[in-house]
Amino acid sequence: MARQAQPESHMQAEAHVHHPNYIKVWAILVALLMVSVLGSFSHIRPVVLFAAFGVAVIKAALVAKNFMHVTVEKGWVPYLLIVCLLFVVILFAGVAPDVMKHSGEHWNKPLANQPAQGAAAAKHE
Amino acid sequence: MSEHAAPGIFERYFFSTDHKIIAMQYLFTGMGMAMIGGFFAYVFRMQLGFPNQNVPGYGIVTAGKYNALVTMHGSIMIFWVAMPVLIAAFGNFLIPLMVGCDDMAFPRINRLSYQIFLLSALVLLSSFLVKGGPFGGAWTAYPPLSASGAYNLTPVGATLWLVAVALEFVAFLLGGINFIVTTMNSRAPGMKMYDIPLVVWMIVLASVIFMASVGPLIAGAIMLLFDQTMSTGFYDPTRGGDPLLWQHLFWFFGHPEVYVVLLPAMGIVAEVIAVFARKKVFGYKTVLYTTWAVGFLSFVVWAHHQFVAGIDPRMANIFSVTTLLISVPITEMVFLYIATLYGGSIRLDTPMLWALAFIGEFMIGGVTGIFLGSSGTDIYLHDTYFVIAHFHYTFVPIAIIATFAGLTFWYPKMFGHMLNETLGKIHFWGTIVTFNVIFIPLFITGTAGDQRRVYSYAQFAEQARPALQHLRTTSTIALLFMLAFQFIFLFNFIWSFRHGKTAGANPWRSATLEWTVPSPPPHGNFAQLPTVYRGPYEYGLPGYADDFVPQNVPDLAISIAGETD
Amino acid sequence: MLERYLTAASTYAHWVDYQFILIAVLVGFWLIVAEAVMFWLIFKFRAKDGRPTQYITGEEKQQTRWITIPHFLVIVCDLVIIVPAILLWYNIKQVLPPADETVRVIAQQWAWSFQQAGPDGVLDTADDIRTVGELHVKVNTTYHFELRSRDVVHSFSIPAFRLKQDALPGRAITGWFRANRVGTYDIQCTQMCGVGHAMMAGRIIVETPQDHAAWLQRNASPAMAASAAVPEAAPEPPASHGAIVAEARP
Amino acid sequence: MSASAKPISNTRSGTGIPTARLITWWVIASEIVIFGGLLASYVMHRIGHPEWAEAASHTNFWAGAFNTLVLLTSSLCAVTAHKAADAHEGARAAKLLRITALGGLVFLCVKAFEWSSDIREGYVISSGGFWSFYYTLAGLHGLHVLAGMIIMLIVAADAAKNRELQRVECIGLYWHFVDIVWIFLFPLLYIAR
Repeated sequence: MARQAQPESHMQAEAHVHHPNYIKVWAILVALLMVSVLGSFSHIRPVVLFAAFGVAVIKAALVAKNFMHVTVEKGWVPYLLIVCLLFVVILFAGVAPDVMKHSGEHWNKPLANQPAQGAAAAKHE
Repeated sequence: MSEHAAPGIFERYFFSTDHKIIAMQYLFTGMGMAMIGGFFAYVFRMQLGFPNQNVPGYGIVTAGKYNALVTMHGSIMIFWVAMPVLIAAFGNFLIPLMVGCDDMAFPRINRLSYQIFLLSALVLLSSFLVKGGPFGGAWTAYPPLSASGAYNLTPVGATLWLVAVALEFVAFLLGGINFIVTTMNSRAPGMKMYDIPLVVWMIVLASVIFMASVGPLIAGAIMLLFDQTMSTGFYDPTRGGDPLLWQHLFWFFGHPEVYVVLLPAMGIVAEVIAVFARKKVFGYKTVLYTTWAVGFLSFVVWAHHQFVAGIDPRMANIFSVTTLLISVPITEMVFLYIATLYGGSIRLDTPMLWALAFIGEFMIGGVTGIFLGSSGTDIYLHDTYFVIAHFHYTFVPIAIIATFAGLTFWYPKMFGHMLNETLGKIHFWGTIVTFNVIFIPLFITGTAGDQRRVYSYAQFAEQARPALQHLRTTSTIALLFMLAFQFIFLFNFIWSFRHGKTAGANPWRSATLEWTVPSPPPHGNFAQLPTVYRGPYEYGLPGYADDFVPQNVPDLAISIAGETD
Repeated sequence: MLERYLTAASTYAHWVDYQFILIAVLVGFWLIVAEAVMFWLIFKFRAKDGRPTQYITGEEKQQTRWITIPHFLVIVCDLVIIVPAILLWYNIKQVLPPADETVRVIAQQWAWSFQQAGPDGVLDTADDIRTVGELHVKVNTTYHFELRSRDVVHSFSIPAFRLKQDALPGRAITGWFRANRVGTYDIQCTQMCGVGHAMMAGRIIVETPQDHAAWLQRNASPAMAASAAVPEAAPEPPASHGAIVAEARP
Repeated sequence: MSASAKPISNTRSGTGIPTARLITWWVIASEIVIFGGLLASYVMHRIGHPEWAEAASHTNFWAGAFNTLVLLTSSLCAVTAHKAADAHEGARAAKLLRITALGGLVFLCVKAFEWSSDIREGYVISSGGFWSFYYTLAGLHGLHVLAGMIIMLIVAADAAKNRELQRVECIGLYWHFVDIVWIFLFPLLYIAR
C-alpha cells in the first residue's frame, strides 16, 4: 500500500505550446470563408451544403487545432469536448423522431402536415 | 493563510471566500428552504387527508393554491434543498479538507456561486408576493401551460419560477466546475486517483453529470422565457413549435439530475459505513466503475418519463431497455455497500443508523422504479401516486436520510461539538418509521389509480371511495409526526453548538484527511499541508496497533524495506 | 392483484396486471433477500470486544464472486421483466387491432369532449354525436380513439382500462381500447393542466349493444345533435392560442 | 480584502494543466452543451420546416459573412496575444487583447445594424419560427461576445502590468470557442435556405 510521496510536483506550466504561423492559419480560414460565400451562390444544393457546413467543420477544426491547441492539450481534454458533443448528438437522436418529424406510429401533426391549408382541418370543429 | 487582520463579522460570514463558511451558507439556506418545502408538504397533505378543511397555519386550500404548493414543494426540495445541501454544502466543506488543500481552487467564483444561488432562492420566494401568486404548473413546467399566462393564470409567477431555476443552474455550474477543478488539480501530493475518498469522487462526478446535462435545459429555459415574455412560438404548435421539445430538454436534464443528487448521497453513505463498520469499502474501484457506468447511462434513459407523453411509441422500447440496463450498475453498487458490512465491527451510532437506513429504504425506491421503467406497466402507473411513492422512496433517502447521515457524521468537524446521541436516535427512529407510514399507503392509492397533482378526488367516483381516503389520511397523519420529529433534530442541532460534548480532532477514529485537523478546522485548514500515502479506507490493516491508518501517515515498515532493497 | 384495488374493464387491463405481478414477484424476491442479508450482516458483525475487524479489499476473485453472481442473476431477472414489458407495450401502444368504431377525444381546459359517429356509422358527418364529459361505448367492441388537445397538455386516462395517453396540442394521437365489462368508469386527466385540473373528470359508460343503440337513437335526433349535446359548459380556449384545428396559421 | 491572496489550491496542478486553463476547458465543455442544445433544437425544427427557407432568405448574408471575417481576425489577435504573453511581453499582449475586444465591438455594431434593418423590415423575434431561433441564437452568441469583451479588457488591464499573464491564453480559448460557434451559426442562419 505504501508509496513514496510525490514531490510537490506541480509548477504552473510555462509556454506549453509551440506557436505556429498564425497569419498563415488565418489566411487559410479567410480563404475557406470565401469558399463558403462563393459556394452559397451555386444552385447545386450539395455544393451549397458542402460549402456551408463541410467548410464550417474544417474551419472549426482549424481554429480548435491551431488557435486553441486542443491537440497539444492533455489527451482527455479533447475527449471531454467530444463526449459533450456526443451527448448533444444523443439528445438530437432522441428528440428528432418526435420534433423533427410530423407523423409517426399512430400520431401526426395535423397543422404541420397541411401547411398551405391549415384551415382545412377546421371541418373538425 | 491570510496575513490580513481578522475581517469584520459581516465580511466574515456574508462575503467570505472561505470554503467552510460558504458550505455553511449553503447548508443553512438549504435547511431554511427545507422548512419552507416541508411546510408546503404539510399544507397540501392536510388538504388531501382532510379535504376542504381549514389548515391550521394556512387556511383553506383552493385548487390554484394547491397547484402552486405542489409545484413549489417539488422545485424547492430538488433545486433548493437537495442540490445545495448534498452537493454544494458537503462539496464545499469536504472537498478541500478531504483532498488536503487550503481552499477551493477559485474561492471568489465559489462565493459568486453562492450569491447567485441566494438570489435564485429570493427570486423564487418573491413569486409569492406577485399578482396571481407563484407558478402552479408542476415542477416539470410543461408548455403550453407554462408558456402562457392565459393558461396558467400566473403570468408573473411562471416567469419568476423560470428565472429562479435558470439562476440556480448558473450557480451550480459555477460551483460544480470549481469542485471538478479543485479535485483534479489541488489534491495533496501523493493522492492518486484511487486515493480520493468516494464522497469526493461522487460529488465531482455528480458535478460533471450536471454540467453535461443542464446545457440543453438552459437553452430550453431561454426559449420558454421568450415564449412567455416575447410571444415567440418555440413550444406553440400553431406556430411551428412543439411542446414535446421542452419535455425532452427538461428530462434530458431531469433524469441525470436524479443521479446528480443520488451520487453525493451514495458517497456520504460510503464514508459513514466504512468508518462505523471499520471496514475498507468493498471493491472501491468497482464502486467507481459502476458510478461511471451509471453516469453515462443516465444520459440515455430520459424519455422513460415520457412513455405516454405522446412520443413515438417505438422510441419507448429503446428507453425502456436502457432504463432496465441502468438498474444493473446501481444494483451492483448497493450490493457492494452491503458487502462492505461483511467482516466488520459494526457500531450503530446515529450516523451509521442513517447510512444503513439509506440503503434499506433506497432499495425499495430502486425496485419500485422497475415497475415504472418497464414501459408496459408504466402505461397504467404513470402520473399516479405510485410514482410519487416511488420517487419519494429515492429522494427522501437521498435528500433527507443521507443528509442526516452526513450532518450527524460531520457535525463534530463542522462545529467542534458532538450531537446528543439519545436525541439523535429518537429523531432517527421517529423519522424512519413515519417515513414508511407516509409512503407505503401511497403505493396502494397509486395502484388503485389515484392521479397526481389533484387537490380533491370528489369528482372521481373510483378515487373518492372511503377506503382510499383512509389511506390518504393515514399518510397525512404520519407526515405530521414526521415533521414534528424534525424539531428534535433542530433542537439537537442548535443546542449542541454550545452544549455538545467537545469533539476533538477525530471522534469517529476515521482515516480520511479532514479528521487530521482540529474541529472546527481553522482558516486555511491545515497547519502544514499533508502528504498522502494510502487510500482513504485503511481500517483493520494487519500489522498496526490501531484499527485505522490515516491517509497522511507514512508506512514506515514498508518504506524502510523499500530503501534496503 | 391490482383488481383488488380497481376493477379491470378492458381486454388489456389484465395483461397490465399480470405484468405488474410478474415484476412484483421478481423484485420483491430480490428486495427481501437483499434486506435480509443486510440485517443479518449488521447483526452478525456487530462490534464485539476482542473481535477485530477484517481487512478485505473486495478486489480479489473469490471476493468479487459474491457480487458478480447475484449481479448476473439480476441481469437475468431484468431480461425476464423487459421482454414481456415490451411485448405488452407493443400490443397496447404499437399494434392497433382493426377498429369497429372510432371516437374522437378532445381535451381542453377543463373538460373532455367526445365525437362519435351517429346512426350512419361514419365519423365527421352531420349526424355525429358530440358529448361533453360522458363517453358512451359498446361492450366487447374495439374502439380507436383519436386524441387531440385544444390548449395545453392533458392526459387521457381510464384507470379501469389501464389506459393512459397524453393529449398534446398540435398532435392527433391514435390509440385503442376494447371494454369487456359493462359499467360506468372514471376518465381522469393525469397531466397538470391548470387550475381546473382536479375538475377535469369524465365518465365512460360501457353499455350492452342494445342500451348503446337506444342511447344512440335518443341522441341522434337532429335537434339534439345541433344544440343540447354540446352545452356551453366547456370554456372556450383563449383566443390567441388554443385552436388545434380551426384558426389558420399566421 | 483577504481573498486577494491566492490559495495554495489554486497554484497546484495535479493534472499537469494549470488551474486557470483547466477551468476554462470545463467552462467551454459546459458551453458546448448549452449551444449544442439550442442548435440541435434549431436544426431539427429547420429540417422539419422546409418552409422556413423563405424567412431565412431575408437575412443579411453579407453582414453575416463580414462578421465571420471580423471574428476570425479577432481570433488571430487573441492567439497572437497568447504568443506575446508566453514571451512575457505583457504590454504587447494587452494591446493585442484590446484590438481583439475592438473586433468584438465591430461585430456587435454590425449585428446592431443588421438587427435594426431586420426589425425595420418587420421581422421581429415573434415573426415566426425561423426569426425566433435567429434572434435567440444570435442573441445568446452576442451575449457571449459581450461577456468575452468585458473579461478581455479586465485581463488586458492586468496583462499590461505583466500580471496574471496566464489569463491571456484562457480568455483567448474562450474567444476561439465563441468564434467556432459563429462559424456554425453563419451557414445555419445565413446560407441554408
